Amino acid sequence: MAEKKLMYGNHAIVEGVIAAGCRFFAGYPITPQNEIPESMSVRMVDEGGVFIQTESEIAAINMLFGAAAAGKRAMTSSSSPGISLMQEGISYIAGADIPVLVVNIVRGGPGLGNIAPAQSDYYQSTRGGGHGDYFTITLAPNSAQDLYEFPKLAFELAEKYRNPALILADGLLGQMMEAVEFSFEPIDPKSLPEKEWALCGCKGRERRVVRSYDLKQGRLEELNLRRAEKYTTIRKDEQRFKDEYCDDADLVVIAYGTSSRIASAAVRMARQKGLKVGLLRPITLWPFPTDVLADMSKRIENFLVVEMSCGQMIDDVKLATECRSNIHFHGRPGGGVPIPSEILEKIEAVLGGAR
Amino acid sequence: MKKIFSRPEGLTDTLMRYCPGCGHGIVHRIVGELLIELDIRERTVGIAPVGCSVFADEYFNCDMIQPPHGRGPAVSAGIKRARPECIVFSYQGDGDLASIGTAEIIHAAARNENITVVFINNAIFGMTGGQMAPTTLPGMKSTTSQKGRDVRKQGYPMKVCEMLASLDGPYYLERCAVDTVKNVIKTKKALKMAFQNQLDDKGFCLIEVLSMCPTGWGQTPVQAKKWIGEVMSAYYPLGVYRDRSKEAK
Amino acid sequence: MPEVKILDEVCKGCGLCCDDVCPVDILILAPDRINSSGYHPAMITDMEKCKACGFCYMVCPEPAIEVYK
Amino acid sequence: MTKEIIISGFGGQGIVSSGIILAHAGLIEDKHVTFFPSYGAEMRGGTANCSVVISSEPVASPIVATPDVVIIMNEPSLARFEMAVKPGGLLLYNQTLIKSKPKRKDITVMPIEANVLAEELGQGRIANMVMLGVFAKKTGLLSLRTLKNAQRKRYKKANDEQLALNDKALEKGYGLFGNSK
Repeated sequence: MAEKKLMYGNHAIVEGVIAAGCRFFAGYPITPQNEIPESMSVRMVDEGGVFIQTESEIAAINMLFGAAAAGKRAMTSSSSPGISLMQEGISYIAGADIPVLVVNIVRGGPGLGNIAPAQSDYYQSTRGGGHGDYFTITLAPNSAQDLYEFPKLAFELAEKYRNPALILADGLLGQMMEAVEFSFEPIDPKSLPEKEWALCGCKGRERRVVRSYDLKQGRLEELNLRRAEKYTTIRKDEQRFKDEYCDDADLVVIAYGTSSRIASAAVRMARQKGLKVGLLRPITLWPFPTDVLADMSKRIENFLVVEMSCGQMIDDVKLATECRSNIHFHGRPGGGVPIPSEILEKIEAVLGGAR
Repeated sequence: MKKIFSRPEGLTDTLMRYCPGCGHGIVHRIVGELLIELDIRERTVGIAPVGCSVFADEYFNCDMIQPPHGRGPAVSAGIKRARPECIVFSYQGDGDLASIGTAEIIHAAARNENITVVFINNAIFGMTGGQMAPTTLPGMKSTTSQKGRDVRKQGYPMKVCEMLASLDGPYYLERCAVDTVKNVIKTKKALKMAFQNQLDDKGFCLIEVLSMCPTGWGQTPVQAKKWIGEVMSAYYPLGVYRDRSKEAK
Repeated sequence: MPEVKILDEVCKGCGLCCDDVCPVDILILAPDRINSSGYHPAMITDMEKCKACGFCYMVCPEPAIEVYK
Repeated sequence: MTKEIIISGFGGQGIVSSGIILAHAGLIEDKHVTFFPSYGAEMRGGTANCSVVISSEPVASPIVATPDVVIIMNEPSLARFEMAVKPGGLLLYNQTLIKSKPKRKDITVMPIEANVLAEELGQGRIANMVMLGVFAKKTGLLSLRTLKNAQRKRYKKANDEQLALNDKALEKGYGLFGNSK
C-alpha cells in the first residue's frame, strides 16, 4: 500500500488532475475553490504544464475548448456562479463533442448566495446546464480519496464518449483534510494516444473542423439524434453507485457527496438502534443509477432522499422508482449542512409512521 | 503561359457565400495566400467567429474551430498554449471582437498571447441584419439606429487599435483597409508581418481591416469602397498603432 | 501575351474590379450576360492591353479572376 | 473507537494548525482522520473553529455536532460550544483568556493557563501547543512523540529553534496533570 498523505480536498483534486496526465488548467478565482488555482499555479508549472488565470470564467471555459480541441487533457475549476457563466462554453463543447473536465465546488445560491457547502447545482449539472440537447457526465465524490481518483475517471469517460465531464463537489469536501493514498501510477501525458479528431495542423491528412453548428437542412437533427444514441449508451453502461446495508433494509437513504457521508453516519446510528436502514450513494449523478433503484423499489417501501438543497435529485429518484415506493425528503438549502442526528430523527419518523 | 494570380491553395474550393462586394472575401484570399507563402498551412489552426464569417471554417484550407461569439481570443490562447508549434489565427468581426468579446480581446492582448488576430471592421452587425455595432459611426444608420447613431443615447464607437495600443502587452497593431489596390497590398503586408511575428514568437498581433458591407450599409459595392476612403477611414485612421520591433531599437 | 480569365460562375458582379482599378481600364460588367446566380459577371474588353498587374484579382472578393502571363 | 473534536478560538491562535496537527497525528498512528475548518467570511469575522475526527474505522461524517472533546481558546467559543459536548465528554479551556466558568456538570472541565504557560516558555502564540499536550495526556488518544512528529508535518518551514519550542510547549501541557483520565 502506498503511503497516505493528509491533504485538503482541493489539493487532492490538483494532484489527481496531474496524475491523470492533464497539463492544462485555466480558471478564475472564486471561493471556496481558490486552493485549486493557487496550487495549480505551482504544481502545473512544476510539471511543465499550462496554468492561466483568466479574465473571467467565460474565458476559462473557452481556453479549455481550444486546448481540448487541440487534443490535450484540459480542466478548469470554479464554484456555482462561475459555472453558470461557463454554461455557454460547455454547451458549445458538448455540441462539438470535445472532452473536458470541469470541477464545481458548489456553494449556496441562487445569485451570489454564500460560500457554504451546498448541493443546489444538481439540476444544472445533470440536465445539460446550458442551451440545447445535451448532457454532461457528472461524478460526485465524497472524500479526498475520490477527489484524487475521479479526475482520471472523468477524463477517461469524457474521452471515451467525447463529452464534457463534471466533478460536482462542495466547499466541505474542498476544504476538508483527509488521508489520500496515491492509488494509481501517474499518467505521463506523452503516453496518451493522439486523438483522431484533434486540431494540430493538417500535415499529411485532410483538414479537420471542430464546430457545434450545422445549418444544412435536417443535419443538426441527425447530429443530435446520433448524440442521443451516445447518451443512451452512457446511461446503460456507466451508472455508478455504492450501497451500504441495503440487502435487508426497510428504508434506504439516498444521498450523494457530502450528504452521503453524513447520511452514512446516520445509517450506522440507526443500525445500532436495530433499525433496518441502508444507504445508496449515487457516484454518477448523470447517468443516474436508475437501474439499481428501479430494482430496489420492487422490494423496498421507503426511500429517504437527503440533499443540501430544496430537493433536486429527488426527481430522479421518483423517476427511477416509478411510484412503486414512498419517497421522503430531508433537505438543507442555502449552505445548511445536516448533522447525523437530524437524519436519524427523520429515519425514525418515517419508519414510525410506516409501521 | 504561367498562372500568376489565382485562388490560393490556402482556401478550399468551396465558393464563398458572402454578399457581392463584401470585403471578407478579399481578406480571406490574403490569409489563404499567406498560409502558402509562409508555408504554414499544415500547422495552422484558424478560428472562425460568429457572424457573417462563421462560414470561414469552410473556406480556409487548414484546421478550423468555431467558438462561441466573442471568445475567439480565449480559444486561440487555449490552442496556442496547448500546442505552441501550431500557428493560430483568430478571425473576428466587430460585433464578435469589439462588443461581446471585448474582455477576451483586451486580455489576450494584455497577456501578449502569441496569436494573430484578423479583425474585420465593417461598422455593422452583418449576419443578424445590419444592426448597430460598437464600431458604427456617429450618425450612421443601422436597423437599430434608424435615425442615425445618436452618440448621446447610443454612445461612441470603439476604436480598437487605439484602445489596445494603450496596453503594454500587444506586439503589433495596425489598421488597414481593402478599399483600394494600394490598401489591399498594404493589408497583405501587415497580415504577413502579423503571422511572421507569431512564427518568431513575438506575441500578440492584431490587424484591423476596414471592410465593405454594401448590404448592411445600403450601398453598391463601389459606393461602399468609396465610403471607406472618404468617411470611415477619416474616423478610423489607417496606420501602425504599435510595433514593438521598432520600440526595441 | 497576358491573359485574364473571369470565372463567370464564381463572379458575383460586384463591379469592384471595374471601378478605378485597372490601369488600362479594360474591365466592365458584361451588359448582356447573366450567370446562373443572376449576376452580370465581369468581362475583359481588350485583352491586348492587359499588363498582368493582377490588380483586378487583388480587389476581387471571390476571387473569380485568374491572371496568366 | 471514534473521537470527535472541536477546537475553537480567534484567528491567530493557531486553531486551524492545531486541528491539522491532530489530524496528522491520527494518521501517523494509522487511524482514519478528517479535519474540517470553518472557512471564508466566518473566519474573517474573527472566530475560527475546526472539527477533527480520529477513528479506528473509516470516518462517516466529518461534521461534528456533539464533540467528545472541545478545546476552547477564547470567551465567545465557550458560549458557542460548551453545550454541544457529549455527556461524559471533555472540555479544555484557556483560563488565561476566559473569565466565565463552564456550567456543565456532566462533563470533565479542565481550565488551563495556556497563555501564561506559553509566555513562560517565551512565546504567547504557542498556547495552542500547550493545549494539545494536555489533550494528548487527558485523552490518551495520541502519544507525545506522535504530536511532536505531527507538528513537524504542519510547520514544514519552521526553524529548529521554533520546533524545539513547540516541543517544549507540548511537553509542558502533557506534564501538567499527573495521570491520564
